[in-house]
Amino acid sequence: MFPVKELKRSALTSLWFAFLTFPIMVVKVDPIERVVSWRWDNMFFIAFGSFVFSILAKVFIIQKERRASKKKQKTISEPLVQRIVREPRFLYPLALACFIFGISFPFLFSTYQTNIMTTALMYVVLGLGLNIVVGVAGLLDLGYVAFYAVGAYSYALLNYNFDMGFWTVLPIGGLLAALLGIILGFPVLRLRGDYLAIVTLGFGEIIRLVLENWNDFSQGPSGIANIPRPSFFGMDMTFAGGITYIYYIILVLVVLTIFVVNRLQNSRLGRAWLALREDEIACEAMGIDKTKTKLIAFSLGAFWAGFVGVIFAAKTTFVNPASFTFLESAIILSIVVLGGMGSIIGVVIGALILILLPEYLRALSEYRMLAFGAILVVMMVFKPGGIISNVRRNYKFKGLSVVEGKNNE
Amino acid sequence: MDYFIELLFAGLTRGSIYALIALGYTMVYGIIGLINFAHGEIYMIGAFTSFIVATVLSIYGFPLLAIVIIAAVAAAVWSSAYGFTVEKLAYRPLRKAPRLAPLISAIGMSIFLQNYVLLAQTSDFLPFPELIPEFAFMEPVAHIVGSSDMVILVTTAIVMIALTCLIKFTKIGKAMRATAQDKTMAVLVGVNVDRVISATFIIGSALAAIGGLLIASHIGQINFYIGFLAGIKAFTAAVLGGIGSIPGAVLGSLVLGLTESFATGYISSDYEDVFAFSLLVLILIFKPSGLLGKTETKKV
Amino acid sequence: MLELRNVNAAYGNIQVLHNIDLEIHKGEIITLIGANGAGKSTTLMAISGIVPVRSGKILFEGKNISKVSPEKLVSMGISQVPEGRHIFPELTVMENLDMGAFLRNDAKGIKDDLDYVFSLFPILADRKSQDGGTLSGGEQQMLAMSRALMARPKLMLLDEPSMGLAPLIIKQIFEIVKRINKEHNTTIFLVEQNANQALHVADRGYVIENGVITISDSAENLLKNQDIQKAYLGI
Amino acid sequence: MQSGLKKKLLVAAVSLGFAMAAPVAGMAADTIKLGVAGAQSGDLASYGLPTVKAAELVVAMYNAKGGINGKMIELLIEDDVCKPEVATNTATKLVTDGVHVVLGHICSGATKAALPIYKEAGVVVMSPSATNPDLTQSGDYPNFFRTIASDDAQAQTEVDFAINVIGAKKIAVIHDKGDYGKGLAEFAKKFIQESGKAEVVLFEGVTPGAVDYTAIVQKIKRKGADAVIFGGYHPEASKIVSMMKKKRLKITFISDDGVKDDTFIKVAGKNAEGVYASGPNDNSANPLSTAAIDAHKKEYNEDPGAFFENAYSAALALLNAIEKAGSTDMADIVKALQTETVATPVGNIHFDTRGDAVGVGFAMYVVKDGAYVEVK
Repeated sequence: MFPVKELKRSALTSLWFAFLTFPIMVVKVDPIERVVSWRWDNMFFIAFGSFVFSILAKVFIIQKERRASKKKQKTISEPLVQRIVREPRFLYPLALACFIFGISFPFLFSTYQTNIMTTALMYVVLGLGLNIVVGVAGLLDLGYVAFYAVGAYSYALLNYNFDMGFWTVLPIGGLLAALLGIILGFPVLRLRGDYLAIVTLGFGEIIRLVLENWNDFSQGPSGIANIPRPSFFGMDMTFAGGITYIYYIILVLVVLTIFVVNRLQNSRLGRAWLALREDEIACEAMGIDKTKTKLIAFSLGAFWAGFVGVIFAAKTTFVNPASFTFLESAIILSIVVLGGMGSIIGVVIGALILILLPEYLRALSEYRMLAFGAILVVMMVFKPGGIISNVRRNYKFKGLSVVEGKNNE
Repeated sequence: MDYFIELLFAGLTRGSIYALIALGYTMVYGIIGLINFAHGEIYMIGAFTSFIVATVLSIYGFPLLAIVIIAAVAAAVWSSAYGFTVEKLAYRPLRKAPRLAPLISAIGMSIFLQNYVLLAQTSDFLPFPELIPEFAFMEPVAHIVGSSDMVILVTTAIVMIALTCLIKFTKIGKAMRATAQDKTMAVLVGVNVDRVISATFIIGSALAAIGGLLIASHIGQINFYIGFLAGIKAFTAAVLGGIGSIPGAVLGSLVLGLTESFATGYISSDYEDVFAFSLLVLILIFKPSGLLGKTETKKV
Repeated sequence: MLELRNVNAAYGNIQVLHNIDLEIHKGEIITLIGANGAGKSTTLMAISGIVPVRSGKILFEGKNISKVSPEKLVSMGISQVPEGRHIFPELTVMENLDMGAFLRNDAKGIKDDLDYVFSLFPILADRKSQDGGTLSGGEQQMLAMSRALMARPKLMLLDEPSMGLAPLIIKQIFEIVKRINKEHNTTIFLVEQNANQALHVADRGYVIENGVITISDSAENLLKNQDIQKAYLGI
Repeated sequence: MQSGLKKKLLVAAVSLGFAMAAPVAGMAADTIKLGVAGAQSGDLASYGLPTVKAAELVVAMYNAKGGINGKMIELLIEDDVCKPEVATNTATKLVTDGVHVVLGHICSGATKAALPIYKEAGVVVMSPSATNPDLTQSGDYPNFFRTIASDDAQAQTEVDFAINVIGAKKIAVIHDKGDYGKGLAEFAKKFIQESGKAEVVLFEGVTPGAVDYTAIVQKIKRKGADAVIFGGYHPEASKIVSMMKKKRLKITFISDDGVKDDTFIKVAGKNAEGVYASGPNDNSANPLSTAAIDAHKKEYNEDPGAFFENAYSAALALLNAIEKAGSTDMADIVKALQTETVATPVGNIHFDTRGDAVGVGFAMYVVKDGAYVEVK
C-alpha cells in the first residue's frame, strides 16, 4: 500500500511547484496594451501534474529499490543489451541483421526516411569520433563542432575555388581537421579537465565567428550554396538517387568507423588512453608519453569529424556558419554520454535516439525541444552511466563474482 | 581621452554583469565541481520574473521605488527557488555518478528551461519597463557614463561586498568554504553538505537574478534566449579568473568586459567574441589555472 | 558507551569489515591496532556514518546509530580526528576551530572550550590568524584534535595521530591525549599503527587483521603478548 | 567488382524509389498539394507562422469556390526552424509527399539549401521573405520566385534616402553578422561608395544577444557619423537606438524591413520615434490588402504578423498560375507566372525571368507617434 507519508510529501511537492511556476506560468502581461492575464488553470495543471508525477516517481523508485535488494542476494545480473554485446553467439547474428536492415533501408522506406536516417548515421560517426576523445581518452571537448565545420568548409571552399570533387576532398577534409586538432592540441592539452572544456568551447566559437566574419574567405553568414553532391562515375543522378547514394556512403563509413574504433580500443594505444583517463600520474610513471597519447586521441577524433563534415556539405549542398553552433557540440557530447562513454554500441544507440527523437517528436510540434531537454535530464538521473554503461569497468574486479568471471577480455 | 574613459566605463558595466552571473558558476563549481550550464537560464528567469512583476505593478500604478524593490526581491526569490529545484531534481541524484552525467543533465535542464519560458510566455522580445530613471545629477556626464551604468556599477560593488562578508564571516559562509576545501571533513564536523550545496545554488541564483534585472532595465528588452550568450560569457570569465575562486570570478569578469569593450572600440566589434575567447586561451596557456586560481595538486 | 555488534561494511563491492564486535566504556581509552589496510580507518568511518554499514548494529549510549547521518552523530557527541588530519587548508586556525564548534550555539561554552584548547596547545593561539595549510605537521595534528574538541565530544575518534611526526612531538601528542581523557572526561577510541605508543596510553586494545577482530585484551596483556610483540611492536 | 555491385544496387534503389513515389503521384491527381515551409518553432517562428496563416486563408478561399479546375487544394505544412540542414529534410519530406508547389522558405539560407531539391523534383517555390539577391540573380534556381524585393533593391532605397533626403555625409553601416543583415549592409556600403556623395566611416557587426552595446555606440559617436544604416532585425536595432539615446547621440537611424515591424516600436518605445526603416510599399489603399487583413482578424482574432501580405500574395500568385496554366507541370507554371498578371495585396504583379516580382518595391517609413508612416 502506498504510505500516507508519501502522499503528504507529494502534496507538498505539488504546492512547491505551484509556487515555483507561478510568475512564469500563471501571469502573462502585455506591456503595450497594459493588461494582465491570470491563467489560473495553468497553476491547477502544474499542481495536479506534479502531484501525480511525484507519486509515480516514488512508486518507481520504491520498486527499483525492492528489485535491487532482491538482486543483491543473488548475483548481480547484467542488463540484457550488455549480455548480447558480450556473447558472440548473439552479437554476430544481431550485427548481421542490423547490417542487412541498414542495406535494405532505402528500399523499404521513403526518400524522406532515408534522408533522416542519413543524418542519424552522420551523428553516429560524429559520436564515435568524439567518443575516442571523451569516452576513451577522457578529454572533455566542448568544441568538437569546430572540426566538423572544418570538414564541411573544406569541401565547400575547395570545390568552389578549385573545383575539386567529393572523393578528392573527403580525405583532405579529414586530414585538415586532424591537423587543426594537432595545432590546437599542442598548447591546450596540458590543461586540466574542465579548463580544457572551456578552451575547446571557446575554440569552437572562434572557428564559427571567423567563418561568419571573414567574408573574402568563407562568404560570411550567407554561406556557400550549390555544392555538388558526390558524383557516381560522372553519372548525373536524380535527387532520390543522390540521397540513396549518400546514405550508402555514410553507411560504409559507419561500418568502417566501428571497425577502426573497435580495433583501436583493444590496441596498445587504446589501453594507454584508458589508463590515461583513469590516472595520469601513474601513466607517466609507467612511461606513457602523456602529451603524445592525448594528441593522437584528439586529432583522431577531429579526423572523423572532418570526414563527416565533408559528407554534411555534400548532403545539404549548402553550408553556412549557423550550422556549427555550440548546441551542436552539446548534442554530440550528449550522444556519447547518453549512450555510455567508451561503448561503441552505446554511442550508436545514443545517436539514433537523440537524432531521430526530435524528428519523430515533430508530432509534439512546439513541445519538441521541451521534451528533448526533459528527456536528457531524466535519462541521466535514472541511468547516469549511459544506456550501456562502460563494459570495461568490470575487468577491474575480475573473478569477484560468477558473471564477471566470464569476462574474458 | 574621453573616448578611453567611455570605453572603460562600458567595459566595467559589462564586466559587472558578467561578474554577477560568473559568481554563481564559480561557487557551484568550487563546491561540487560541476559546470552548471543551466545557470544562464536562471539568470534569464530572474530577468523574466522581474519583468513580469514590474510590469504588473506598474499597470496597477505602484510608485517606482516600490516597483524596483518588489521586482528585485521577487526576481531573487524565484530565481533562487529555480536554482534550488534544479539542483535537487537534476544534480543531487547524480552526486556519485560519473563526472559527465551531471554536465549532460545541466545541458538538458538548460534546453528545458529555455523552452519552458518560451512556451509559457512568448518567443517575442518584450520591452522591459524603465526601472532606472535618468538622474539629473548624472546629466553632465551622461554621454560618458549614464545613470544605469552607475546603478549597475554601484549595485554590483555593494553586492560583492555583501557576498564577501557573507562568505567570510557568517556560519553558512564558513561552511561553504569548508565544504569546498574538504567535503569529508566538513561532514565530520557536522556540516550538512546537502544543505550547504542548496545554499550555494540559492545564493548564486539570487546574484544572477540581480544581474538579470539590472541588465534588462539597462538594455530595455528581454526574451527567453538572453541567458545563453550571457551564461557562456560569464562562464568564460569565471574560468579566466580561476574557476572556484570568488575574487577570481570578479577579476575575470572585469578583464573580459574591458577586453571586449576596448577591442570593439579600438579594433572592431566583428571579432569581439574572438578576442574574448583568444584572451582566455592565451591566459590559460601561460597560467593554466586562471588568473587567481590555485595550481591544483592532484591527489594520487 | 559505544558498542559494535556484528558490523559488516563495504566500499562498493569490496567488503572491508567482517562481523566486527567491539565495546568501549565511558571514560576509557581504547586502541585498535593493525597493519596497513586491515580496516582500522574504515571502522572509524563506519562509526562516523561516512561508510555505510551493510549489516549489524552500532550502539551509542544504547541507541542504534548505524543509519544516523554523520552530522547528527556530531551533535550526539561523536567527533573524529581523521587520518591525515584534514585541516581546511584555506581557513585560518581560528576558523578551523570555529568549524569544530559548527553545530553549537552556546557562545559562552565555546569561549571556554577555546580557552581550554589554547591551554592545551599554546602554539595555536599564536597562529590564530594563519591559514591552516601553512602549519607544520605537528601543529596540524594539534589543530585537528582541538577542532574535534571544540564540538565538546563525549567520544573522540582518533585516527593515526602519530603519522609522519617526529618522536618528540608524538610523545607530546600522546600526553595530551591522556590529559584530554582525564581533564575533560572524554572517552577516546584511538586507532594506531604505532602500537607501542598506543598501548602505553590505552586501557584496553583490539587487534584487527584483514577486517576481522582477532584479539581483544587489556593493554597491559597485549604489550606482553608475544605474537603482538612480533607483529606490531617490532621486538 | 564492388563498384559494379554498388551501381546495380543504386539503380535498383533509384527505380524502387520511383516505384514508391509513383503511387503517391497517382493519388495526387485528386488534389493540388501546396507545401508551406518555414520556421514554425524556435526563435524565428514569429517570421514563419504568418505565412502558414496566409496559406490557410487563401486555400480556404479557393476551396470554398470549388478548388482549381475541380481539384481541391491540400496544404502540407512543414517546419524548417530556418536551419539549412533541417530545410533539406523538410524539402525532402515535401517532395516525397508529392507536393506540386511550395510557399516558402522563410530565411534565405534555408531557402538556398532547399532549392536544389525542389529543382530536381520540378517544384516551383515562392518565398514571401527570402531577400538574398543571389537567389534570383545567380540564375541557379529557375524554379524560384518571390513576392518581396531583394536586398540590393532595399539597400539602394535606404542609401538614396540617407544621401538625398537626409543629406548624410558620413554614414556608419552596422549589421548583426547575420545572413540577412550583413548581406544588406554590404550592399549599402557598396552603394554609398559608388555614389561618391558620402563616405562610410564605420562598417561593423554587432553580436546579437550581447549584454551591452555601449562600446559600439561610443565608436559611432567618435567616428563623427551623421547617420547610421543598420542591417538586421528589430531586437538589436532597439538596443542600439536606446543605447544611442542613453549616450546622448542624436543622429539619424535608418534600417530595413527586419525592423519595420510593429514589435520594434513596442519594444523600443519612445526611443523608436524618428527611426527610419525601409519596407514593402504601403498597400493600405489596396482593397485586397484590407480584405486579407480583415479575413485574418476574423479567422484568428488578431493582427497578422510579419510578411503576411507577401505570403498571401505568393499563395495567390502560385494558385493563379496553376489555374491559368491548367497543369502542375513546372514549365507551365513558370510560364504562367511570367506572363499572367495577378491582383494581390501587394499590387498587381507578375514575375521577371529571374523570379523577382515586377511591381513590388520599397518605400521609406518613419516612426511617428508610435506607428510607422510612409515618408512621402
